[in-house]
Amino acid sequence: MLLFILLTHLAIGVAILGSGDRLGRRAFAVAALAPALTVGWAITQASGVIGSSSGGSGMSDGVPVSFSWMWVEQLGLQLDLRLDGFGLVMVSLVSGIGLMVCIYAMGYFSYPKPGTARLAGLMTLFAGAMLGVVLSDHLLALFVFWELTSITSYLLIGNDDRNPRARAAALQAILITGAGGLVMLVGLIIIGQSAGTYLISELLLNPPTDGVIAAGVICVLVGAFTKSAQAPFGSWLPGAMVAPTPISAYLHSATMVKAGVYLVARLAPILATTGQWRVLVLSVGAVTMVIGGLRAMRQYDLKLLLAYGTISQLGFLMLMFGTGEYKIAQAAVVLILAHGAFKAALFMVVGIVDHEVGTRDIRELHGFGSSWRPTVVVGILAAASMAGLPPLLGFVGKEKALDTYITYGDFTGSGVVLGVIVVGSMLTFAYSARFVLGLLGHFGVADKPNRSAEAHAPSAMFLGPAAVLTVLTVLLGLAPRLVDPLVAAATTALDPTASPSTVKLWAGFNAALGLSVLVIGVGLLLVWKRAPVARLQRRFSDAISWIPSAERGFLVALRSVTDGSKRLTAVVQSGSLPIYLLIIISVVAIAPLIPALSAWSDLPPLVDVPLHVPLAALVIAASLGASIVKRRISAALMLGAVGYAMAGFFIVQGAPDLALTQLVIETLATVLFVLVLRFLPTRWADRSPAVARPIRLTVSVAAAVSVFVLALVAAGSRDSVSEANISVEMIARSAPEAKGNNIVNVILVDFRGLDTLGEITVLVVSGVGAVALARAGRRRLMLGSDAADEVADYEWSEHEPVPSAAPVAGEMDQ
Amino acid sequence: MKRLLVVDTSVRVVFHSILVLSLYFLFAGHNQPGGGFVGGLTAGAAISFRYVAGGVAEVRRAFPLRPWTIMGGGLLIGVLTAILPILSGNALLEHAAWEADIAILGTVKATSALPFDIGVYLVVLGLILMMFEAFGDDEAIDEAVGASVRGDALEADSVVSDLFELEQIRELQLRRSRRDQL
Amino acid sequence: MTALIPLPIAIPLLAAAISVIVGRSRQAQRVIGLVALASTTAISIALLIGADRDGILVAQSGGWPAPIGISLVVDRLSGIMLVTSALMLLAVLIFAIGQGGVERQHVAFHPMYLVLASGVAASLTTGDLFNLFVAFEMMLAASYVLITMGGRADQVRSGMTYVVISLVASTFFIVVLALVYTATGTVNFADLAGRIPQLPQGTQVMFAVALLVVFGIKAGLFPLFFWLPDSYPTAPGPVTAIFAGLLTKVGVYAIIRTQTLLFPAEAQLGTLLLVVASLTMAVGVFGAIAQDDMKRILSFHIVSQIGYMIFALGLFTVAGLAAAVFYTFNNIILKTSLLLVTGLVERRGGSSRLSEVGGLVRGAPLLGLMFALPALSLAGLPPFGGFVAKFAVFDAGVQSSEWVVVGVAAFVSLLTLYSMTKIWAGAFWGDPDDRPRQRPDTSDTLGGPALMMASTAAVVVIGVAVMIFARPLYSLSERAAEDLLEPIRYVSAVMGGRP
Amino acid sequence: MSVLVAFVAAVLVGCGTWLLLQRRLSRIIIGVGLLGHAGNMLLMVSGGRRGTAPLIGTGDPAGFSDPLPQALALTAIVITFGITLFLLALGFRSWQLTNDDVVEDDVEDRFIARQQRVDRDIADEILAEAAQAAEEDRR
Repeated sequence: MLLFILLTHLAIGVAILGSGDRLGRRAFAVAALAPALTVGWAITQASGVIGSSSGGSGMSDGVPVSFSWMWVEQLGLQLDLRLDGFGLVMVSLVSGIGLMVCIYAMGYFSYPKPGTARLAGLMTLFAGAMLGVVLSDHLLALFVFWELTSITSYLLIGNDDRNPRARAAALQAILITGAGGLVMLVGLIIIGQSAGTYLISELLLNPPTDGVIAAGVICVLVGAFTKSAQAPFGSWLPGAMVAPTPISAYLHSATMVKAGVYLVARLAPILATTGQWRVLVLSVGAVTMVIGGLRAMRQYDLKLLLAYGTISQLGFLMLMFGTGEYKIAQAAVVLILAHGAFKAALFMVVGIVDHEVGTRDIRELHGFGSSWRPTVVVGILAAASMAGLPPLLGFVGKEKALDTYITYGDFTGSGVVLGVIVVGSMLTFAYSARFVLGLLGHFGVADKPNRSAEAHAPSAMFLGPAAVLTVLTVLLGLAPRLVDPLVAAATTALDPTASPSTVKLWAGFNAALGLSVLVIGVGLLLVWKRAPVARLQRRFSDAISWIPSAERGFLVALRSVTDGSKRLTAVVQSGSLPIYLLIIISVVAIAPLIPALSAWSDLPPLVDVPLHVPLAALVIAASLGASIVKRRISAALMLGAVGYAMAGFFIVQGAPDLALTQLVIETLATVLFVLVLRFLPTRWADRSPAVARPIRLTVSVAAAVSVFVLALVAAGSRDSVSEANISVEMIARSAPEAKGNNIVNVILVDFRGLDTLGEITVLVVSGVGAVALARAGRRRLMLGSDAADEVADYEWSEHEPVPSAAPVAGEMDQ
Repeated sequence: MKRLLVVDTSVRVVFHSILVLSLYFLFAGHNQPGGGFVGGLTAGAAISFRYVAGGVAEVRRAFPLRPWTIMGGGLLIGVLTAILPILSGNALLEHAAWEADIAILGTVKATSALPFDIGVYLVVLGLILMMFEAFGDDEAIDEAVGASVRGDALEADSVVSDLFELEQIRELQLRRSRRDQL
Repeated sequence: MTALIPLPIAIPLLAAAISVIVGRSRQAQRVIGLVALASTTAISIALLIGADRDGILVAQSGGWPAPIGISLVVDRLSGIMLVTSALMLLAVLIFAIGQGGVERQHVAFHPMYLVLASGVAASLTTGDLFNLFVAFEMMLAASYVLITMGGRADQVRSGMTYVVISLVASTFFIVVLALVYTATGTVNFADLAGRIPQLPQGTQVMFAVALLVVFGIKAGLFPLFFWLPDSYPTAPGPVTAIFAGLLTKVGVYAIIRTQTLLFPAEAQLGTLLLVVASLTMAVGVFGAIAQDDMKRILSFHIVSQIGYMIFALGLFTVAGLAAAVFYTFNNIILKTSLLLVTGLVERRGGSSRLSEVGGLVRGAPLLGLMFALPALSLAGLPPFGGFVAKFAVFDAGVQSSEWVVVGVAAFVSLLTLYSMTKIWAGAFWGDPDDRPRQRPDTSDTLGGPALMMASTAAVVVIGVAVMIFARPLYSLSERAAEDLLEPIRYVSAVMGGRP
Repeated sequence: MSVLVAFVAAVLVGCGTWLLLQRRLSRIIIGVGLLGHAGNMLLMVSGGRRGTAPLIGTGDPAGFSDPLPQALALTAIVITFGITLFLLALGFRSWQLTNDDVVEDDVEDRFIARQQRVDRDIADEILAEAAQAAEEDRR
C-alpha cells in the first residue's frame, strides 16, 4: 500500500502531463485525488501507527507500517518504506496541505494559461516524491526521492519558461540543492559504509561510532542545509518565489524546504553527539533564524516577506530538532505542524490578494472593503499564530519550545541558543505584524493607485482552504490534546527511548511564559518604533554591505566557473592539429620512457649484419631529405626511396614476401601520390607555423630517443621470458597441417586469416571512402541522383551563395 | 589525347604479361613468395601502365567490371570462405585441403585457402582501380572544378575556401542570420 | 554456442560485402543492413547469456589452438559490450533510415556502417593484440569515411584532424606491438598474460603505460582527447550518435581488458589512472560548459564521462570494476540517445546551437521528455540508470578511500547537471521567437518523423530499462568484474590445457 | 635487434614527427609514412633473429627467419597503405574546396579562444537576469 500510494502519484502526475493543456484548471481537481487518497489512507492507518497510549503515559506502542523492495541490493540501493509516528505527521502535512493547495489552485488559476495543467501534473509528481522522502526508512531511498523533489521543483519554478527570471531562479535552485545533494550523497555513503547499514531504524538501534563518520556528518548536513535554505545556502528560496503562489505555498514553505529539517530530525537522535553535529546545526540554525527574520522585516512584497519568514522558521526548527533531545524535538513536532498550517494559509492569502488586486506590494495596498473581511481575518489569525500569540497552535508550539529548552537544554551553548530563539521570536512577531499591517493598508503610499479597495472579494472556494487551515490552527491551539497522541507517537518514532510529555495550551506560570511575554512585549515595541528600527536596519545593512551575500557568492561562483571554463578551454582546446599532435606525441614519447629507463639493460651488438650499414645510411639520408625539401614531389620521391631501402632491409632479413609487397606498394603509392600532388602547388611554405621550430625539434628528438630506448629495453627483456616465440609452432605445423610451404602466406591466409579479412575490409573501406570524397564535388556523376541538396544535413555552409563569396578555385588553371 | 601506336601496343603486351605474372603470384603464393596481396598489387602496377598510356578511359576499357563490384565481390568471397566452415560445424576460416596425384603435374595440392587469397587479390585490384577513378579521372575533375568556378555545384563549399579568416566567417554567419530574419 | 562467437563479426561483414555490390538499390541495402544488425543483436544476446551461464566462451579461428591462431573470446564484459553496441547500432541504423539525409544520398553509408559494426564486434571479441589492431583499423577506417561523408569543408577540416591523429595512434600501436613481440614472442592475450609477468618490472610498467597511451588516444583521455570534440560534431547526425556512443567506449574496453588481463598487480597503474581520470573528468566538463552547440557540449561530456570509467577502473577492486562496467554500458546508451535527440532537435529547430533554438518543449513535448530522461540520467540524478552508475563509482571510491577523486567526481557531476540544465533552458525552454532560426521544420506533430522518433524512443526506453533492471544488470557487472580480477579464468579458457 | 636498427627506427620516428608537426596535409602524409616505416622496421626485427626466407623445403626450418612478424608487418603495411590513400583523398578534396591542403584550425574552438562569440551564452543571459533580480531585491 505504501508503494501503491507513491505509484498513484506517479500515475496521476504522468496522466495529467500526458493530457497536455486539455484539462485546464480541472487538472488540479484530478491532482487532488492523489493527496485525498493519501489522507484517507493515512487516517485508516493512524490508529495502528499511533497506538493506544496517550501522551502522558510515556512510550507509544504504535506499530509502523513498512514495505521493502530490493533495487540494487549489492550497492545497498533498496526501497524501504516505513510509516511511523513522525512519518504520519509529515504525511499529514504533505498530503493535507497538498489537498488544500489543489483546491485553492482551482480558484487561483480561474483563467488558466497554457502550461497550467503541467503545473498540476508536476505538483502531483512532486507530492509523490515528497511522500517518498518522509516515508523512506532507507537513507539512499530517501536520497533518491530527495533529488526527485529537486528536479520537480526545478521544473515548477521554471514553468513560465519565457520569463528569464523564472529560468534563472530555477537554475539557481537546482544548482544549490543539487550541489548539496551530491555532498550529501557522499556523506550518506560514508555513514552507510561505516555503519554497515543504510536503514534509519537500524541506525537508531546501533549508532555508528567510526572515526570517518564525522566527515559524513558534515556532508549530510550540507545537503540538509541547502534543501532547507539555511545560511549561507538560502539564496535560492526567495528567487523561487517567481513560481505561482500555490506552488510556493506548497513546495517552498510547507513541504520541500522541510526535507532538510526532516532529515536532521531523523538523524539527530543518532548523530547529535557525533563530530561537529551540534555546533554546525545550532550555529547555522541560529544565524538563519535571525537573518531570515531581519530580512523579512524589510520586505515590501508580501510573498518575499513570507519567504524570508519561512527561512527564519526553518532555522528555528533546525535549532529544535538538531539538539537530538527528544523533549525539545517533541516541541518541534508541534511547531512543524503549526508552521505548515499557518504558513500555507498566509501564502494562500497573499495569492488571493495578488490574484484579485494584481499586486503584492504593501505600498500599493490601501485596505480592503468590507466584503474582504473573511480574508483579512484569516490572514490576521494565521499571522497571529506565526507570531506566537495565544491561544493559537503557534503559541502552543513556541511555548513548549521555550519551556523544553529551559528545562532540558543541558548541552554546551544551550543558553546562547535559547537567547537566539527569544530574539528570533521577537523578530517573528515584528514581521508578522508587518504582514498584518500591510494587509490592512498601513504601508499604502499615497501616490500609488488604490486598487485594493474596490477589488473583488475572493470566492468561497478560493478562500476556503486557507480558512480551513486557520480554523485548524485555532482549534488545535485551544485543544492541543487532539494532536497529543500524534505528537507523542512522532516523538517516540524519532527516539525510541523517549517518554513524551503532554502538549498543553496553558502550562502554568513558568519561565517560558515569562519569555513569551517578553517576546510579545519587545515585539510590540519593534512594531511601534518600526520607523526608527527600519532606519537603524538600513544603516546597519549599509555598514555590512561589503560582506558578500549568499546570492552574490552564488553568482560569482557560477560566473567564475563559466568564465574559467572558457578560459581553460581556449587554452587546451586550441583547435589546431599540429598542437594536438605535439601534445599527443610528447605524452606518447615521455610517458613510457620513464618506466623504461628503470629497466635499461646492456646494449645489444652495434651492428649484426654488415649489409645493414649502407641500407641504414640510405634510409637516414632519404628520411632527412624528405623532412627538409621544399617541393612536394621531391619529398614524395624521398619517401619512395626510404621504402625501397626498407625493401632491401627485408631481403637481408630473410623476408622476400615482405620485400615484394613493399616494392609494389611503394611504387603504387608514389604513383598515386604524384597523381594527387600534381594538382597542388609544387612548393610549400609554412604560412603560419603552428609550432615554433625549437619546440618541434625538441619533440621530434624526444620521440626518437624514446623509440630508441623502448626498442632496446624490449629487446633486452627477451631473455627473461622462458617460452619460445609462438611462430616456432607455426613453422612446424605449416606444411603438414596447413598444406603450404610459404609460411608467411600460410600465416596470412590460414593461421591469422582473420587479420587478413580485416585488412581487406580496410582496403575496401578506404577505396570506397577515397572515391566518395574525391567525387564529393560531383555527386551527380556518382549517384545518378540530384543529391547535392540534403547530404549536408542542415549545415550552414550549404546554404545558397552569399553575395561576397570568397574567391573560388580559379587560380589553379593558371 | 593523341596516342602512339607503338606505345599503345607495347603497353598492351606488357600489361598482359604483368597480369599473367600477377596471377602466378596469386596461385603460387601458398608455397613460394607471392600471394593475394602481391598478386593484386602487381595487377595494380599493370593498370598504372594502362593509365599512363590512355588515362582513366583506358583503365576502364581494360576492366569493364565496375571497381565497386570487383571489391565487393572480393570481400564477399573472403567472408564466405570465412563463414562457410562454420555452417559445416568447423571453426571460422577453417580451411580444407585436397591432394591429388595427376600424371604430368605430380602431386597437386589445393586448399580452400586459395579462394580466400583470390578474394584478397580482387579487393586489392579493385582498390587500385578505384584510386584511378578517384584521382585519375581528369575530365571529371575538370568538370567539377569548372562547376565550382561557375559557382553551381560547389558554390557553397567554395565560400569557405578562406577558412583561415575567422572574421569573414563570423560575418557570413551574421549576414545569414540577418537574411533569415528578413 | 562457441560457433556463434565469430558471427557478430562475420554477419555484418558479409552484409557489407553484399551491400557494396548492390550499391544502386537503397532498398536492398536497407533490408540487408537491418537483417544483419538484427541477427547480430540476437546472437550477441545469446552469447551474453551463454557467457554468463557457462563461463568464458572461446572460439579458435581456423581451428588452430591458441596461441597459433587468433582466439575469439566472449566473456561477460565482452558480452555486455556486444549486446549494448549491437542494440545501439540497430537503433541508429533505423534512425538513419528514417532521417533520409546521408543514408539516402550516399551509396557508401550502409557498407561503411556495417563494417563499423563488424569492427566494433571484432574489437570486443578478439583475444589477440595484433588482431585488436586490425579490428580497430576496420572500425576506424569505416569511421573516417562516415565522418567525412558529404565532403563539406568543415568535415574535411575536422576529418583531417581525426584521421591524422588516429593514424598516428595506430602507428604507435604498431610500434608497441613490435616491442611486445620483441620482448615476449607472442601477441595472444592469454599467452601474454603468462609471459609479461616474467619481464623485468620496469618493462612491464613500460608496456602498461604504452598501451594505456595508445588506447587512451582512442578513448579520449586527458591530455589526448582534443581531437574528439572537434571532429565528432561535424559528422552527419546519426553518425555522431553512434560515434559518441560506441567508439570511445571501445577504447575504454581495450584499456580495461589490457590493464586487467595482461599486467600483474605490481605493474598496474592505479595512481596514474586515478590522476588521469580526475583530469579527464574535469577538463571535459569545463570544455562542455564553454560550448554553445548541443553536439559539442555532448561531445565534451563524452570525454568527461570517460574519466568516471577510468576512475572506477583505476581502483582495481571488484566494486570499482563492476562500477566501470556498469557505467560504460549505461553511458553508451545515454550518449546515443542524447545525440539522437540532438539530431531531432536540429531537425525541429533548424540548428543545434543553443543560441539559435528555443522553446521546443511547447511544440514538441515528447522531444523534451526524450531529452530529459537521458539527460537527468547522465547528470546522475536518481532514480535513473546514470544514478546507479554514478553511485556505484562513488561507492567504490569511498570504499577505497580515494577522497580527492570522489570529490572531483562529485563536483564534475554538479557541473554536468549545470550543463544539462543549460541545454534544457536553451533549447527546450525560452522564447524561440527572439532567436535567429534557420529552416525550422515543425511539420511533424510528434516532433520528428515517426521512424526517427520511434528509434530514439526505443533507445531512451532501453536507458529507462537499465534503471528498472539495475539489480540483475549490476549483478552481471559484478560477475564480469570478478572475472576481470581473476585473469587466470580467461587464460585457462583460451589456452585450454596448455601452460 | 642491433643498436643500428633501433637507431634507424628512431631517426625515422624523429623525421616523421618533425613532418607531422605542421599544417600541410601532404607533408603530414609523408610523416605518417616515415612513422609507418619505423613500425615495420621494428616489427621486422622483433622475431629476434635473422635467417633465411621461411619457405619449407628451401632449408633447415631452424634457420628460418621468424615468419610471424613478417606476416604482421605485411598486414600493417597494407592497412597503412589503405588509410594513406584515404588521407590522400582528403587532401584532394581539400584542394577542391580550398585550392590547398592546409589543415586549418577548428573554427568553433578559435571563436571560444578569442572570446569572440557574438551569441550570448544562455548561461550569461540567465546569470545577468539573476544578478538583476538580486540587485532589485537589495533595493
